[in-house]
Order: sequence, then C-alpha cells, then structure tokens
Amino acid sequence: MNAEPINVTGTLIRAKGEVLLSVENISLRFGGVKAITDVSFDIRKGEIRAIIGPNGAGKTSMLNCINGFYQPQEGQIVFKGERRAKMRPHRAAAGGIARTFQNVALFKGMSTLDNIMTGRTLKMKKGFFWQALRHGPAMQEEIAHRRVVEDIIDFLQIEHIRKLPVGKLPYGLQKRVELGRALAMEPELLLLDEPMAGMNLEEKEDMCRFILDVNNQFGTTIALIEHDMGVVMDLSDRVVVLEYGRKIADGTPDEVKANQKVIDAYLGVAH
Amino acid sequence: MSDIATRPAPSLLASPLVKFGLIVAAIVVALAIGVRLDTSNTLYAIFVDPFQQMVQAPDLLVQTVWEGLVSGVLYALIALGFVLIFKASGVFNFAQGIMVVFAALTLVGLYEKGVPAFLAVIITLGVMFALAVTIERVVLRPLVNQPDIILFMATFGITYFLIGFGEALFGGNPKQMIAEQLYLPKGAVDLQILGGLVSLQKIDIAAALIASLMIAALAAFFQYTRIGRALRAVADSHKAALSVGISLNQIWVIVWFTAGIVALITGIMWGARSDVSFALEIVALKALPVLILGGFTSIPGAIVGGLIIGIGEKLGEFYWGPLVGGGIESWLAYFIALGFLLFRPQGLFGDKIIERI
Amino acid sequence: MASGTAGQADTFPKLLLRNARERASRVAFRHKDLGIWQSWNWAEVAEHVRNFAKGLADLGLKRGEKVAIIGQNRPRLYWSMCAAQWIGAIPVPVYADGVAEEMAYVLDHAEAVFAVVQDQEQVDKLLSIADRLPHLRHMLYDEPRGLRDYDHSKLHAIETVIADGGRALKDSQAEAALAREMEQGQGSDLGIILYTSGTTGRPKGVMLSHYNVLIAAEIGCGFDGLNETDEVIAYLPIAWVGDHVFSYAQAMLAGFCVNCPESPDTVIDDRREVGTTYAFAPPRVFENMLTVTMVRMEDAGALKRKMFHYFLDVAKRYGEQILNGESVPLKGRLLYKLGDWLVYGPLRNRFGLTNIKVGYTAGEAIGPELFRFYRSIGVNLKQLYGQTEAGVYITMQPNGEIKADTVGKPAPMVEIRIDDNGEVLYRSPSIFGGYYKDPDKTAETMTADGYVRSGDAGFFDDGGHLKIIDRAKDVGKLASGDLFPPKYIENKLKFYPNIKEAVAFGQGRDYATVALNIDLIAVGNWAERNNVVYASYQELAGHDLVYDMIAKHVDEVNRSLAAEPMMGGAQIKRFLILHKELDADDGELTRTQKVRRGFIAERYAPLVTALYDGSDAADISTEVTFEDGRKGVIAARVKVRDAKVYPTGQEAPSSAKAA
Amino acid sequence: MLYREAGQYKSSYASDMAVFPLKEDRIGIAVILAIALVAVPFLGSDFFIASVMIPFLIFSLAAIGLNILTGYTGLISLGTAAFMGVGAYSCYKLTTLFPGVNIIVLILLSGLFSAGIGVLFGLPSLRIKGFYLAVATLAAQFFLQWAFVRVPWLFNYNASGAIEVPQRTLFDIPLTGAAATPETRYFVCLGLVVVLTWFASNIVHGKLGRSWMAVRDMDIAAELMGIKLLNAKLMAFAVSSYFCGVAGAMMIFLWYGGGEAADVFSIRLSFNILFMVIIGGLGSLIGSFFGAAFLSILPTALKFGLPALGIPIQGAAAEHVTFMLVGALIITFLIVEPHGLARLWQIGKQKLRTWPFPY
Repeated sequence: MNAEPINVTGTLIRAKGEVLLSVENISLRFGGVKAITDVSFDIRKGEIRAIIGPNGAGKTSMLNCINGFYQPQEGQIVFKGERRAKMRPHRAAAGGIARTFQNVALFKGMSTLDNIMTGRTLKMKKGFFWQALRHGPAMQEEIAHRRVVEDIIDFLQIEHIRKLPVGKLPYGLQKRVELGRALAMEPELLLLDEPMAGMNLEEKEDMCRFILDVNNQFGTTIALIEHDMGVVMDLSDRVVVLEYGRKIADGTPDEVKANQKVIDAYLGVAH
Repeated sequence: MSDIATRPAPSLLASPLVKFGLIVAAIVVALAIGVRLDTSNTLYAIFVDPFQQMVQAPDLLVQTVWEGLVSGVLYALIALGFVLIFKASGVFNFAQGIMVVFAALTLVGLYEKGVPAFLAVIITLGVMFALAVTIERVVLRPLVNQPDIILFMATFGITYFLIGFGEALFGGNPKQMIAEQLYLPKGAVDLQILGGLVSLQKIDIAAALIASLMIAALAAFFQYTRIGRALRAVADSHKAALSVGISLNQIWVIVWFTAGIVALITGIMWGARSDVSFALEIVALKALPVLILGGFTSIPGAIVGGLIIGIGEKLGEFYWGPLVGGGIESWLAYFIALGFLLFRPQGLFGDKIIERI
Repeated sequence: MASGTAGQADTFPKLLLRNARERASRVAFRHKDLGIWQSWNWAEVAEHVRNFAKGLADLGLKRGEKVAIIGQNRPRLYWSMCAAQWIGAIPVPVYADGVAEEMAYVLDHAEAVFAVVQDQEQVDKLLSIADRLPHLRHMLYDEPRGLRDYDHSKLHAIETVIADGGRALKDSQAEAALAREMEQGQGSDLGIILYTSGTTGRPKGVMLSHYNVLIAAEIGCGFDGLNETDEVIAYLPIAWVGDHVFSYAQAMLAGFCVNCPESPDTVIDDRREVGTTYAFAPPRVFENMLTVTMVRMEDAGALKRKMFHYFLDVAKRYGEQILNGESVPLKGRLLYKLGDWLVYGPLRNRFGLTNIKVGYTAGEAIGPELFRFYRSIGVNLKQLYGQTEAGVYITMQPNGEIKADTVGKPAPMVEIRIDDNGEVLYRSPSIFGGYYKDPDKTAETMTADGYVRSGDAGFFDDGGHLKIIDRAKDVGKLASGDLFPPKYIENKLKFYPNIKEAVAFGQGRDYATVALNIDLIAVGNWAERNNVVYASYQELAGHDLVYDMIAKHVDEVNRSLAAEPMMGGAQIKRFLILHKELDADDGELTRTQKVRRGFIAERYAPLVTALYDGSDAADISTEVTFEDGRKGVIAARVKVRDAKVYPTGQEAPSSAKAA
Repeated sequence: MLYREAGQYKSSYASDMAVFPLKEDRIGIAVILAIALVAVPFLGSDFFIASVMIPFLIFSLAAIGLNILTGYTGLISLGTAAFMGVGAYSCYKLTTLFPGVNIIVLILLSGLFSAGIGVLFGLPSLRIKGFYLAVATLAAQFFLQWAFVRVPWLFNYNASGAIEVPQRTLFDIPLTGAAATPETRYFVCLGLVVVLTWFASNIVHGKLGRSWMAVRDMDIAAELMGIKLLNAKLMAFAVSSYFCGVAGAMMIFLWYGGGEAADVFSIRLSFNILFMVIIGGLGSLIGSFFGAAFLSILPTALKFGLPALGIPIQGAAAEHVTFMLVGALIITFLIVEPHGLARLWQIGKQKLRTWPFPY
C-alpha cells in the first residue's frame, strides 16, 4: 500500500504520473486469424484503465498477452520499465500482475479461504520439510498469511462464506472470491476481465465499490474489460477502445464518448 | 460474450525442425563421446550391430516384421473396439480387453457344452448383445452426465466383474480355441525370399484378411447406414444424433454391441494363435499406446497405430531385447507411445489440441 | 455486599482496575473478527481503557461532558464507555440503527461533545447532520475501512487515540494525574445516560449513577450466582439498559467475559461457538429459533420426526418438573435421559445453549407454549420485568417458581406497589436520578415517596407473582365497567402459531371483539396437510375450516380469561379474520410491527360495525400498497363469528380435556 | 448427535486451522489410536494381525500416496505398484549395502529412491493429462516390473531371482525376517503409517496441498497465482512415490517376505490401489484408509466369512466372487456416491453435527 495524498472527504487524488505498463505495437495471430493488430497503449500508475469494444474485438486476448498466456508475434510489452519478449503467466504473477477471468476460474473443490490463500503462494517461502511438520516457522507463516487473507475477506465482506466450498456459491459471490484471490497477490496491476458480467444491479454496485476501494485504498492500478458503458464511464480514468483487433480510440471517458468512430462501432450497437 | 481466444498447446521447442535437429545433434554427440569411452562395445551393440543384422539376414527381418504385423493387427482390433465406444459415447472403455477374453471364453465354453461351433458363435453374439444392453442399463444410464473419469473408472468395475464372472463360469485355466471347427486354416506357408525361409502361419494370414474385411465392413456401416451416420453424428453432438431419431440409449447399446462383435472376432483370432486365457487382459492394455499413436477417435489411426506398435515392438524385442536380457516387449510399446506423446500429443491423426482460456 | 463493593470500587473504572488486579489473565472481551475470536484479558482491557481515557482527555474531553457512542456491540465501544467514565465524562449510548433525524435529536439533547462510532456508515450519518450538532467536537471510529480519505482534523481512529494516550502515559506525571482523575470519581456521580427509545414522543435521557447501575448489576449477579467463569454474548443494542447491565456492568462486577459477534447475521453461530452460560433474548428470538426448528424437522425422515416429537412430548410431561427439581417417576426420568441424549442435548447444542446456566427473556410477553418448550428441553429460561428507569430489574422469576404467565416476584431490594388504577409502582436503590434536562417528566414519573410509575398495569397473583396486563393508559373499560386490556387479549391470541396478528376492540362498547390475521406459513402448512386448497391469503383466511380452527383458539382464550381475576368481562364475544395481512406499508402496523389499533378501527370501520351489529358478514374494500409502491384496492366479504363466553371467576369446564 | 460444539471457539488461527478443530473429532482419533495401539495387539489373534491389520496399514499408506497424486493433484497413475516395487528393491539394496543401519531408517530412505523414479516418470505430466498420462505411468509400471526381473543387480544376482528379507532388530527385538512376530511387525507398520499420515495431512493442509488442488481444479488459474505447474506436479509425483515406495518396502519387509517381490508389484496391484482410492474417496486422506480397509479386508472376509455363514465356497470360487463383488461395488459406488466412502463419512458426520435437524 503506497501512501496516497489525502484529500477532503470523498474525493481522491490519484497519482497518475509514470507509466506502469505500456503495450507497443502488439500483433497476435492464431494461425491465419488476426486477433490483435498493431495495438499500442499505456497504463499509468494508480489509474483505472478500461478496455472496451464490441464482441470479438480482441479485449480478452489483449489481457492474455499482458499476463503471458499468449505470446504476441509482434510488438513488445514494457512492464515497470522492463521490456519483455516472452512471459510465462507465473512470471507475470511474480512481477505483480494479477487477474480475474470472464468466466470465473476458481478452484472449485476448495473453500473460499483456501482459494484466497493460493493467492499468497508466491509470498510463502517456507520449504517442504517445514510444511510437512506444519509447526514452528511453517505454521507461523501460514498464520501470517491467513491474517492478510482475513483482511481481504473482511474487505470484500465475504466472512459468512469463509469456509464454504466455492463451487456451490452464487455467481456474484464467486466473482467476489476471485477478486479476493487476485488481491491476495498484492498486485501492482490488476486485470479484470468483465468483473460485472452476469451480475444483478445490486451486485454490480457492490463490485464497483470494491473496485474503487481497491484502487483507492491499496493504490492498485486496474485495467478492466467491461460491457456496461455506464460502469465504464463511472469507474475509469481512461478508456481504450478496440474493434476487430485494432485500436480506434483512446482517452478519457468523455473524449471516447464523443469519438465518432466509437459511436459508430460500439455505442450505436445495442448490446 | 467476449472473444474466446485459443491458446496454442505449449511446446517444448518452438519449431519441429529445430527440435529434430537438436535430437540428431544430441545423438551424434552422444555417439561420438560414447564410442570413445566405450570399452565393451555397448554402443556398437546398440547402434550398429542390429542394423547390420537386418541387412545381413533380410529374411529374419521380414519374418519379424510379419510377426509384428500380425500382433499389430490384433492390437488394432482391440483399439478399434476402444475407438468405437469412445467416439460414440466418450467413454474410455478399459473393459475392451476383457470383453475379448469373455467373448472367446463364452464361445469355447459353449462348444465344450456340446453346442455346434457356428451356433455357438451366434449364441455368443447374443451374449455380447445382452452384455451391451446390461452395461447400458446398469452402468451407463445411471452415470450419464458424470465426468469422463468416472465413466472410465466404471469400466474398471466392468472389467473386474467380467473377470470374476468369466472365471466363475468357465474356470481360470487356458482353453483351446475351436479354430478347426470354425474352418480357420492351420499350418504354415513357407516362403522362399531374400535368401532365406520366411514362415507365415495361415491363421495369421486369415487374421489379417478377416481384420481387413471387418474394418471395411465397419467403414461401410458407418458410411452407408442410417444408424452408422447417427453414430458419427453422436460423436460430434448428442443433439444431432437425437435429431436423426435414435435415442442416445439405443446408440450406446449399438456401439457396445459392435464393440462386442469386434471383441469376439479378436478373441477368435487371438485364441487361434495362442490360447484363450485371462493373460489377454494385460495384452489388451497395449491398445492404450496404440490409441495414443492413432488418436482416440480415429479408426484408421487405430489400425496404423496398431501396426506401428506391433512391428516396433517385435523389432525391438528381436534386435535389441537380448542386449538387456530380453522381454522388453512388455514395455516397449508404452515407451514408443510416450515418445510420441512428448512431440505429438494429439496422435497421428488426432485433431490439434487447443486449450481455451 | 452492596455497600462493600461500593466502598472499594464504586465506579466502573475502579471495578475495571480491581478486575485487572484480581483476574488479570482472565479473558474479559472477545470479538469474532477476521475469522477468529480475538480476545483481551482484564489487564489488557484496563491498559487499553486507561490509554483510551488519556487519549480522550488529550483531545479535550472534560469531566461532566457527554460522549455519544454509536454502533453495534464492539469491545472498543464498551471500552469507550469506561474510558469516558475514567475521566468523569458521561457516556451516552445511542441506537445505531436509528435514522439520522433521531440521532440528531439525542446527540443535540445530550450535548455530546465527542462521538465514538463504529464505522464509515455512522460517520457519514453524523457528517450529514453535523450542522445541527454545534457541541460535537470530535468523532472517533473503530473500523477505518473507507475512511482513509476523510478529513482527519476532527476524525480519529480509536486505535490511534489509544496509542497516543499510551504514549502520553509514558510520562509518570501524566499517569499520576490520570489516576487522580479516576480516583476523583464517586459512586454517586452520574455514570451514564440511557435514552429510552421513544414509542411515544421524544426519547428521554434516563440518568443513572454508577451506584444505580452497580446495584442493578449486583441484583442480577446475586440472584443467579453469576461469576467470572460465565460467558455472555453481547448483541442487543448498546443503548438499551439491558445490554448495559448484562454486557457491561455485570461483566465488570462479576468479571465474566463479554463476547461480541462478528455481525448481527452470525449471532446464532457465534453464540453456539462461544457457548454462552448467561443469555438474554427477547421472545421473538426464541420464537424464531423454535420456528426454524419445526420447519427444519418437517424435512427430516419420518422415523426421525416421529422420534423427535415423541421425545418432545416426554419433555413436555417431565422436563419442567425435572428442571424445577420436583419428583418425577423413574420411567419419566429414564425417558427424559434418553431424550436428552437424542434430542434435547443436540437441540441445545444447535441453539448454542449447551452451557447455559440461566437465560432471560423480557421486553414483551412470551407465549407460554414457547416458554415451556425451552424449559422442558433443559434450558433454564426465565422472565424478568424491567425498565430503564429501574436500572432494569423490577421483578424476576426465582429458580423453582417459574410460571409462564407471570413475570415473577419483586427483584431483591425492589419494593412494588399497585396503584388504584392498576399501575405498577416500584422503588429500589437502583432507580434513576431523573430524566436529563426534563424535570417536568421526572416529577410526573416519580412519586413523592420515591416510587417510580412504570406506566404498566398489572396485578399480583396468589403466589405473589406479578402479572402485567398492558400499558396502564391502554387498559380500557367496557360499557359495563369491566376492565378491557386489549394487548393482553391480543397477546393471548398471538401465542397460537396460527394467529399472526390480533386487534381487540371494546373500549366503551358492550363487549370485546377481535379482528385477526392468520399466519400464512403455519396455516398454509395446516392447509396442505388437510387438503385445503387455496389460492391466496384472502381465500385461506375466509375458509370455513380455518374459521373453525381459529374459533377453537378463541374459545380457549375465553376460558383462560374467565379463570383470571378482573379479566372475565373481557372475553371475546365475536371475531373475524381479516381479508388481508396487516402491513406497515399501509400504516396498519408501526415499523416495529405493533398494531395501530385506532387507525385499524378507522380503516376497517365497516367490519368493526359488523362486529357489533350482529350481522354475520360485511363487505370491505381497502386500498393497499404493493411491494413495488403501486397502490391498488382489495375488496372482500368478511365473515363474522360468535364465540362462547364462560362464566367468570371459576375454572372453565373441561379445559384439561381441551389441552 | 454426539457433537457438542457450543463452547468450542477458536481464539487463534493456529487452532482454527487445526486438522481436527472439533473436540469430538480429536477424542475420536485418540480412541482409534488407542484401539490400534492397545486393543488390536492384545486382543487380536496372530492371524488377524498378520493377514488383516498389516495389509490394511500398508495398503492405506500406498493409497495415501496415490491419493496425493490422483486425488489432490488430479494426475492419474496406473504405475503405483511399480513405484512400490522401487521402494522394496531399494530397501533390499540398502540392507545389503548398509547392514548396520536400522531397518526402519532404511525403509524410510528407500522411499526417496521411489520418489526419484516417480519424478522421472512424472516429467511427461507437464505436457500430457488424463488418459494420456495414465499411459505414461503404464510405461513406468511395465518397465520397472520388467527391470525387477531382468536386472540382476537389483536382486544381488541371486540365482532364484528373489530378494530375501534379512533379520533386523531394534533393541534386540527382531523387526523383520522369520523371527519377527506379527505383533512387532504390526507396531512398526502402525508407527510408520501414523507418522507418515501425519506428514501427509500437514502437507495437504499447507501451501503445497493448496497448490496441488489448485492445479487439479484449474491449472490455468493456478499458473496465474504464480504456481509453477511443473514444480507442483513433480512435487506431487515425488511425494506420492515416496509414500508408495515406503509402502512397498513395508510390504516386502514386514508382510510378504522377499520371495514374492518379483510378482506382487504387478499392474493388478496398481489397479487395486487405484480402486481403494476411488472407493475411499479422491482427495481425502481418511478415504484412503476406508478404501484400503474395504478392499483389503473384503477378500479375507469373503473367504472366511461366507463359509462361516454356511455358504459353501471354495478358495478359487471365493476369489471369483471377490472379483465380481469388487467390480460391482466400484460401479455401485460410482453411481451412488462418486466421491467415495469419505464423502459418505463426511455426510454422516455432518448429520451428526446438525442432529436432530436433517441439514
């Protein structure tokens, strides 16, 4: 948690200075199909960056490139000043990138608590033999991380499902647990793939508040894909718009809203 | 819905060319170092001598390949039974091997009870049909919509049940197949080729022929009959099959029965070559590497895979086996498959495996 | 005992220090937070409270000033009470779920200069009314969540205040000064102001001295032998006198542990985890538990259900006698033992009452069936009658003398007098010193000889147990001059699970009548079992078989009324079942689900007329508000039935048979 | 019904994360241990101890091993018996190389060799899953089984091709060999199984266990948590094979004796242990015990139980019936409760906890 300047009630100032991650001329193909063509944009520290676009615009592919599931054929991604050619997901995780999936990707056989605890895996250092004893240092480590996880559970208000297996939880709660799991990694960059898909209005409001709180309280930079334009306009500082794998607009919500190309491509289309 | 993208299966090394080059290079280097360090000519025995033997005694090579071919045909037949069921119902039927044994035992057992040979065949077919219906009723129907692994495990249950059932009915001792009574040829054909004598068992030739005929018949069945088309449809989509007007349950009975027919034929052929015993159950496991080579859903794959495994295994056993004390037949097939898996996980004819995120 | 304690530790801060000395390592507070029960022992609590007091003092809190405390039951909020008392300030706990309007009144009236609140929600509420609270100087909060970006010039985290205080106390001079400040406090000082929730008019600030509250605590602790090994769960509003006495004063006095639940939704689970030995709950809580039990048992297998009900019957026959220590035949004893193993024990376990020593219910009348159920399964449930002005205790049920329909005998040190109009008056060392800034009301309530008017009408039965009939001003008279206690009648009816609401009419009339609501769940279940087909509440309510069933209940109520002194005249002569459920949205109930008799009489005037003009049915159409806010009209023809009236003053015939 | 949870609160994470957070469960475990330690050896006949309890304990350990791989990590293995064999042969080699070292230490060490071989055959698991991996483990099964017969070094070039179990003692009490009493061997087995089960329980409840389950449930998301798939899977192979290896060493040294080593580690044993895991319950340690109890005791019970009930059944027929019964039971279990005995146990426990309520 970095120290943010404190302002009067309710409003906040986000430090939006340096570029945390920049995507430079990325192109991604699957066989002959072009998923992303020559897209560049950047994500600044502390901001909420939305990626929007019609179905099949390549939004999820973009996230997959950023956290290393896909390796783009062309272009580069610079994260924290580090230019990377190839990236494996676990390396991205170690570098401070966490994400959630469009269709919840929780560990269905495990409890909420254990799911979130897996987010702490990278931070747990005690070796195999201590783990086999589960006493002394290994236990202390478990407890220390349990504390962090409990804070997250408290933050997301999911105390009541702490010990329930996630497989049977309602969808909205699963999404919340998945966010919790990502938060447990204490990421610098949080990628959210349609965090509000399939939620009812109340759940959406809750999720919006959590996203804002995460950004505000922990100073986490967030990149999100979302279909609900109202949500995007309310939440995000800047928006990048993709269509057929190409970038067609980039700017503040107001600028994007006024962009004719965007209106043609996206806003005009009922979703 | 947003874009569902696909993720290429991870590969150890990006380009196949690089991969191949590296392997060749590694072998050459290993050989070079090895020969220099080699005092007891082990490397010579592995990498040079067998090939010299092949060239020097081509008749032995032909004989070995032929034997491999024949056992390959039988592997292919068992694999065929697997593929039929896997394609139509997604069940990985571990019990195919025991079905072969069971069919053969039933046939022989019936004959021993005094039933005329061909009537026994027909009754055995009836038994296999009854088995298919029973399995559908008792096992598959209650387990519909369960994960594949559960169905796989259920076929283990079928296997064990059939072993116990078969042994209880027919006893555990090996039996002689009634090859003569079924007018299967006996004896051998000796061919004078390549400066040596190659001996081909007539039964083996018959097996190869019958297997080919059966495969052709199956292909025709799938291609030209309504049920066959429905079966192919069900492999793609259960709904499509329903639209043809055949219920899923019927389809299951049909494929299991078809697999039962294949099992009976396999059992007769195999039994005619050696004898009918439960040892075949272990041999049937060889169908697994065959399937890996051929892909789980491809009939031609099953055949080609069966032949590759059969020939590879016999060659390996004959030329390299003695180096390590023999008996490598028992595991060579799996290692061939394993090697395949690492470089072509989808098999020879399988579709490219794509992971969705 | 009273004077002894008062002499040594006559204020709560002194008591706290005594506990820190005598049982330093015993756990004083637990709070289910972040997944486990965080605990603090008495020494830690004393340390925290001391530092807290210093922190408050350094923020400028002065002797005699008021500190509003708003939130759910949290250890730090309880500590804030003691910390304020430490430096002679007066804590004023405020109902947390009240609307900002109500809160504004109380804070303003109390002239609170500090507010200690639970979380962002309360901070926001106070900020929204900040312009009406000129006295308020500082706000302290317990949970920092969401408050990070707030202006912190007048807003502080409790944790920070405690830490600051702790640092300041490193200075031995400051420490001594703070200790002197605490020593200065005396038992007769104003200890706390508790605002009574205003069902009528504005809330009134009941002023209780340390001494008053201590006496009250002693009454309770002595009566049931509470000691430091007890466990209590604090989940009722901290502004309510009961919670203040049970979870604060008695804990301090006896040194037992106060457990704060994780959230209001998890109270039952939390209670089970802690296994409280001393509990308090309003009847509604017990009723809910029983309902849930019965509903769940409906889903059990037939055999298990049979077994369950068989053993409940056994409990009904022998349970209470065994609990009361009366003699029971061996067979009964054995059966009860078996039942205890199979049913009662597990049930107590599910309710979290396994270790319960004594449980109290009060606040409203509890149904005798309900009351007996808990007692029969071995829960020592008792009733008490109390008021904020009394420092809670007025009457209590002593062990072995527990009757479902009375509230017990006068509590120790309490004297009771029944006024001519039936009103209950009481006097004890724990009664309040007056209403804050309201001498008129104080004079109205206190008699010259030191008795307090309870405002409730009641009478003593033969055994010297008090029976409460109703609010004194609500007890009316029939035209004949007989007493007409509407709420008493209504409660008797509502004790039947099939009856959800009852409204009694009769003031100034010839006889008493009632309009009823059936309980859709209970009667719906009955309908299902009896193949009664219905499409709506209205249809079910008008069904003849339902009327027959309700008529039986009315008959039983009449019998019991006839058997009681002074009540016989109020027997129900005619009744009807309303065609719609009474609803707060339609203004028929208060938001606390109490019937608004006058409003209902007006709204359903044609029905009331029918109740008195002898007709056997009447037409009515009423406007209703649907859940989505739309309005509509429901019209119906409602039937009216006659009920049998029994001769008064003697046991009604065949009541045993009916039961 | 037996549970009285009121008053069992947790005021520290350590107690909240305990494997048995409920007092009643802890009492239950203590009672079971007491029975195993006192009642069984003193009341059980030699036959019962040698033919029922020892096999049960050894199979339990092997089932735990396989469960770690299949149940917790989701990797199917058909090579369990081979990994057990590696343990047995390693132990034999160790006894000849280090005759002075205590046999218990050697049994524990022999698991390490098994773990190493397990890792080797686990390498393909990065690339292949499901049935495909089953084939890879079959390769291990047949290759190793072959090696046990064909590599004379493994059995010290004995003419018989068999390995022998030397007599080894602890405090002059023979633990292995012909002189060891069933009771002694039972105590050694019990001690090893209890300690190793405790380790297994610790591991599956910790970071590694969570990583395994994460890989099993959703490998892509696991990768995203920073879990290296290869590491997690190889670790599963290693730990699993270690348990199997120790079980294999125990099987030869504390149960069968050396003569049968070449035959017992067959594919059939692999299947048997797989069934134990399935019937017991995938992903459950206690299930491993249930499964092992069920399948190791069932044949014995049939063999001796049916005649006792007056059903005439010969040895061979009993075996056939056992096969049929096991087959039928597997199918029945999969239909009725795919999650095995462990789930039934859990449901039963839950029922007891919520008693008298049905849920």
